[in-house]
Amino acid sequence: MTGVTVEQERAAAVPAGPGTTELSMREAVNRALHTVLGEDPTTLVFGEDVGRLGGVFRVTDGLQRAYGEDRVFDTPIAESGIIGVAVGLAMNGFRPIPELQFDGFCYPAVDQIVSQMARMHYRTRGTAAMPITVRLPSFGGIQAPEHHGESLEALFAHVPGLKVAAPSTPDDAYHLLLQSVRADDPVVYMEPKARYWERGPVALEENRATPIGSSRIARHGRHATLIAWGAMVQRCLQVAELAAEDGVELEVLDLRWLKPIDADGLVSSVARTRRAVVVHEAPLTAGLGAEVSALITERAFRDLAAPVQRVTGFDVCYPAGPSNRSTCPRSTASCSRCNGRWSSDDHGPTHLRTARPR
Amino acid sequence: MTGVTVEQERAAAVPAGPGTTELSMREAVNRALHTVLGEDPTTLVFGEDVGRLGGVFRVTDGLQRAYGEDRVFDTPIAESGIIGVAVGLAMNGFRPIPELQFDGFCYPAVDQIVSQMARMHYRTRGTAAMPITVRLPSFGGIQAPEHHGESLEALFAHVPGLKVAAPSTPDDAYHLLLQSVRADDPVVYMEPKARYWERGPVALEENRATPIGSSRIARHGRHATLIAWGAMVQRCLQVAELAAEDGVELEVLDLRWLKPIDADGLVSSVARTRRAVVVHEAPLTAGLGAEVSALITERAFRDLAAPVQRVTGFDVCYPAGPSNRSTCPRSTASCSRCNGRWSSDDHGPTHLRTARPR
Amino acid sequence: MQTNEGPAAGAGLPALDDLAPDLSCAFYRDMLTARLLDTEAIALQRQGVFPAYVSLRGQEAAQVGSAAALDRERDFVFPTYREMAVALTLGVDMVGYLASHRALWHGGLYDPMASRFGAVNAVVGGPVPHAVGWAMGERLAGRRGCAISYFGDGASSEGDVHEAMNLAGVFHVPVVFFCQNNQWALSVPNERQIAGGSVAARAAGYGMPGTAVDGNDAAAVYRATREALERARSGGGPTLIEAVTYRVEPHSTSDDTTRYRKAAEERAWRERDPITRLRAAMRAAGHAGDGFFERAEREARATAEQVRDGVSAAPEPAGEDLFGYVYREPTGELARQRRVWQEEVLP
Amino acid sequence: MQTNEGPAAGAGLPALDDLAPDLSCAFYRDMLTARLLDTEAIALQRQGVFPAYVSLRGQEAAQVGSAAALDRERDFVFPTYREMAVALTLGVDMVGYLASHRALWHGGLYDPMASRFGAVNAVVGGPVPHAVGWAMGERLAGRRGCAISYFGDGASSEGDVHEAMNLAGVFHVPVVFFCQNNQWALSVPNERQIAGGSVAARAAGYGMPGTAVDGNDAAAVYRATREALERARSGGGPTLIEAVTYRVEPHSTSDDTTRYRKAAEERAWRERDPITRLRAAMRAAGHAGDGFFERAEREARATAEQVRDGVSAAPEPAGEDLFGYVYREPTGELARQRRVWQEEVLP
Ligand SMILES: Cc1ncc(C[n+]2csc(CCOP(=O)(O)OP(=O)(O)O)c2C)c(N)n1
Ligand SMILES: Cc1ncc(C[n+]2csc(CCOP(=O)(O)OP(=O)(O)O)c2C)c(N)n1
Ligand SMILES: [Mg+2]
Ligand SMILES: [Mg+2]
Repeated sequence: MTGVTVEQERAAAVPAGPGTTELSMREAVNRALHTVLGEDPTTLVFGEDVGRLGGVFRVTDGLQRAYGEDRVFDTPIAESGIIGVAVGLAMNGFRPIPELQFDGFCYPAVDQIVSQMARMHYRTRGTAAMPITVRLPSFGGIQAPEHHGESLEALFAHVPGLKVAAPSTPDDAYHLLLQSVRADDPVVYMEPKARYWERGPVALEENRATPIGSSRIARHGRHATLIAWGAMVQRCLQVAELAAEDGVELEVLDLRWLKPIDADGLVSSVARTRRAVVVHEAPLTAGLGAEVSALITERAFRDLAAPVQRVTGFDVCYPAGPSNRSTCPRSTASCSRCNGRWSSDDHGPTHLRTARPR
Repeated sequence: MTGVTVEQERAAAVPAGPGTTELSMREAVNRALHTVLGEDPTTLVFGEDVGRLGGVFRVTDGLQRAYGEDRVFDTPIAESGIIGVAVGLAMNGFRPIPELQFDGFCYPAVDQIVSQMARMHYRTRGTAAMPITVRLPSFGGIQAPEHHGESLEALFAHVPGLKVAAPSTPDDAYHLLLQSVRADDPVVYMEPKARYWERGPVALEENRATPIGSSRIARHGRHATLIAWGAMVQRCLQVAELAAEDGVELEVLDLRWLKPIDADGLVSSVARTRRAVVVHEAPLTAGLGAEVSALITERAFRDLAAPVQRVTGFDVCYPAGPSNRSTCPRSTASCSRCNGRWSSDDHGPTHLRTARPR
Repeated sequence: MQTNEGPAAGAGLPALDDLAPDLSCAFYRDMLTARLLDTEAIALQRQGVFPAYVSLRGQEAAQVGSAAALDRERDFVFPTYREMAVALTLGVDMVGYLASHRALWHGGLYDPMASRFGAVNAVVGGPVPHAVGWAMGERLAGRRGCAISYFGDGASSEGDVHEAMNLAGVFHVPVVFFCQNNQWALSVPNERQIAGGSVAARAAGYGMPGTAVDGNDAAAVYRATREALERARSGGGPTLIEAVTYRVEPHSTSDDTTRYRKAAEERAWRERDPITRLRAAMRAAGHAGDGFFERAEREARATAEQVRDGVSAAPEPAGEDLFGYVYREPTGELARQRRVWQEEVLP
Repeated sequence: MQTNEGPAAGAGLPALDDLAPDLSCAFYRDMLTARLLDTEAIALQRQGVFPAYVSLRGQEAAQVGSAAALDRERDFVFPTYREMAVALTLGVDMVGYLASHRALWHGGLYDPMASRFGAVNAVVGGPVPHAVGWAMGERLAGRRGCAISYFGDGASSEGDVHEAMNLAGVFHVPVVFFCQNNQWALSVPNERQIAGGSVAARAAGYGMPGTAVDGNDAAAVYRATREALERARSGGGPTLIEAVTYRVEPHSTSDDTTRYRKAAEERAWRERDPITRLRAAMRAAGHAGDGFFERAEREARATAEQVRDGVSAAPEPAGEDLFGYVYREPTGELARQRRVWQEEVLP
């Protein structure tokens, strides 16, 4: 590994300094929940084990004590019911922030998410707002049991009526969650579990003006654009660091809003770099990488010096621990087609390996 | 409209003649169910209203009478339970063919489909086979109430462990269903409701050798490839017919297997035509068209004279009747970018309009 | 298998003793109006104005009796697709309601929030947890409204209904679960739908009162609902009511009942018609006479015809609405798609 | 809110009167082996061999007592993730079972079909309808096996459990729903989980027998399960058993109970330990003496150590298995991806 530390890299995105506070991502989410619970009495936090326990990841720690059992409460184990209740609460003027405990346990709630939450505003011709933010600890990389490492962004991004966010830094975790809760549309807010413990500066006081649907250039470069979200952004930054040693300057675009997607941001980056690689943990086939690839190809075909590559999880069921360590997507070959050949030495806990020049 | 009739066009795919029988698609599906129930005593047909009523589309008509209430039966309204029961039956040596009544009502079963049916073979290291075929009347175009016009192929195609079929002709409906039921893996079998009543020749006796995952060239052409499945194949054939009057020869590729996708078939068609348009009813964003586009771009980039275009439903909730008639995807502009400009005059019941040269 | 132990629907005359004549007259007017409107709607389907229609015929007492017990200012109804008489009783704009059946807009063209009658919802079981959430909100806000969720015997098999009832019990919220057991879920009868034979019997398992009531007796339904609402309003938590009635018409205009049930069964139930029974009881109790019934008939007919003409003539919503209501805060991508639609599809 | 009306778990000594001493000895051996293996597993987690572990400590009687009633040749178990003592009693290869906790393979490395003990399943409520389907199949095939579904108090809130029970009732199939109510679902106690307070009370709503049993009394659990299985086997349909017990350990090794429950509660339940109680009852009934208990301890310890060493040393499955088990009939695309993996990831 190079000497690049996690902190240094994130610092590049949001400079530490006066006005920022060093927080882990789960602390940042917790602070954002404090902020919205404090500013808006119609906000409610509920889900499995979010109250007394403070959530299995302690993301909701202390909220029940601060805002009471009426506004922060545990529910029975009923994911469909949890979202159904959120829909009813929204119809009665509340701004619910339900948590589904893990990505893999949101499947029982898909009907309520797709057929009810996402469409109620439409069905009622705009009379019933659905300002619901579904918090969903997401993605892999924590060596957990089955169903605790799913990447569901493609499912949600396909659904009219939903918006989907997936932050990669504590600072974005904080500000994107504020935006999501304050928005009057339903948002599926996917928190990369593998990044919960990583720290970085957060501009708590700032009122971020970036609109919903904006991407972020996490690193500037000119030879190719790596496009990622969630935990994969950090991986891409590591890849870019290694590539830089080899004289290859990779741009890293943190998509962060998976619906709507920042098409302009993608196109303007690719117009400069002429090559793009989209990286995600979800299986390859019909993953969101396909959308990113198709979008770039449609809008920037003449700019592309090479086809957009996808570096993704394999089309397999998310594996158990040790096997997980040995399943990594096609980082090397795919990147190499754009950027010269690397080999890899890091079988890290997350899906995408760090690549190293050879 | 040109004088091309539905029958003539389909006849081009499977020639009528000795050894074929003229059937509607729903009759073809019914015949296939008769065949598998007759040949394999472990097959079972069940779901909501499939027994005594014979299904809301009469697709299962007569099966209960012929094979008894033990093998063809009605269930309570419990989609998750229906698939859960199918999983248990498969673990006890059966070959279940559950029906979910409509596309939009499969959402409550998504957890059982994704977390159980698709993974049980994997979870049990191959000891429990899941030879389940989930029949799902699918797609739009029948001016039905809400949730009766959903196109869910992108969701299913993303799931490791599933296979997904969507026939476009009675002949394929028959043979793909036989293949699906006889296969030892779970298949989501999407029947295009809008085509249920259309007739065509079916080679009932033939033992189709085409493997799971093969596509079909529905019409040969050399200026561009239109890629579609389900009811959109017919629309594309109509478009091709009109384009032909204009001297443009469009190839129409019926994907028919949406997982696995026939990448080789796509690449070899596009290698000839150098242009591709993928057409589907589902919303644009993160639809299966993105996968088809990305796949072609990755594997045939140097062959492409233009970016792969997507002609799809808009990113809106599937509309009610009359509005439905006026919502049509971007057929004109998209096709025109590859193939010269057409206008359209047919606000037909299905999502994609027929285009007409001007 | 157990059978339903509730009162056999349709036996004897409704008991009106404790009911003010005003109330029975109101029931009658709404039930008759719903009946005539239902008949008009079936005709509109035959004429091709509606692509399809689901009749509530035979269920007027269950719907009007329960809806009449609601507080229109405070309560909120979560319907399915067959609650036309509930909508009518609540004063919902009926042209807007029937617009859903003309396929002008899936949820209907009335204002569900102002009407306190949710949008038409086609997912069997799906809206039941919404009622629980709404009721939780009501309690949190310190208001005194109740939610009522209408669902069918078939819907009772869905997981969502169980989750909703358990949640309502755990949070002890003011919600009434109102099951119209019309004996059939499309082609499937109660025996193959409801293990144990009684939906009302499920209530005990959630620690809530459950009651089966003659769903063809408007007064009995009214009393049971009023009692449940009073309990809910005073902090007594949820109640499950099973109104035993019958779907005398096919499931929808596309359905064919000869495939799955006997004409004799339908006939027998048509004879226990809730409107006929209410009229007889009103006469017997001296609540009303010929004059009232004739006037009611005239007025109901006028309303039905007016609504029929209104819904037939209602303009189609603007095509732009397809794009306008997906989000409250529009996205650039959808604006782009709207432009494509305007340029390519609209002309 | 109602409270659980079943027998308070853990009071008095198990009654062994109608039990052959062989049987109580078998219970004891399995319970003790499970306990020692559980202790080894917790240690393995502390040592970093297991990434996490879920203890069944305190639930040995519920698991061994019910599993002992099963016919190993004919019945089939649908477990969740906490049924280690059921697996043991059924003779499942315990190294293969614990391999799941070492994260070698999610479902475990034993053969679930041959063991008649389904793969470890982490979806709360998800496997319950599988038991119903399996039991339907058994009846259709004219065989006489029964399915048993294990699930927790928390799982009882899931829609799938309701759908499964209703389906089982409607189809009248040979299945036993066995709820281990260990009072906690992670951090949530029964009062906030189970409306009405009793899972067993739900049975009546489905027209099936429901019984709450002292889950810390192996003999009582055995009797209740045997009775349910006999009824099911002779065509009497499903039964719901609620074994009232207690999860004395944290939910998993990553959990911290001090955040949500009192140490005194845990202590009180540790004192009602099912193994201690069984031993005392066996002594009192003269079923066994020091010699047996010492031998049982020795043997259990030997087994536990052997399994511990086995699972610690078990080889990782081949990486290729990631691709090999997705389908029974492989796809070209996955073969391609496997090649990519071999070339790029494996080295
Ligand atoms: C979740 C779901 N599954 C299936 C359907 C299809 N469907 C529409 S109505 C119906 C029967 C409903 O029966 P019931 O709940 O008794 O209501 P009723 O029609 O008798 O009023 C079915 C199966 C649906 N609308 N929603
Ligand atoms: C569908 C689903 N939702 C949530 C979870 C997360 N989860 C794992 S165990 C658990 C508590 C389960 O409690 P209970 O059913 O009582 O079983 P116990 O752990 O007490 O044995 C939860 C919420 C899950 N595994 N599955
Ligand atoms: Mg019904
Ligand atoms: Mg528990």
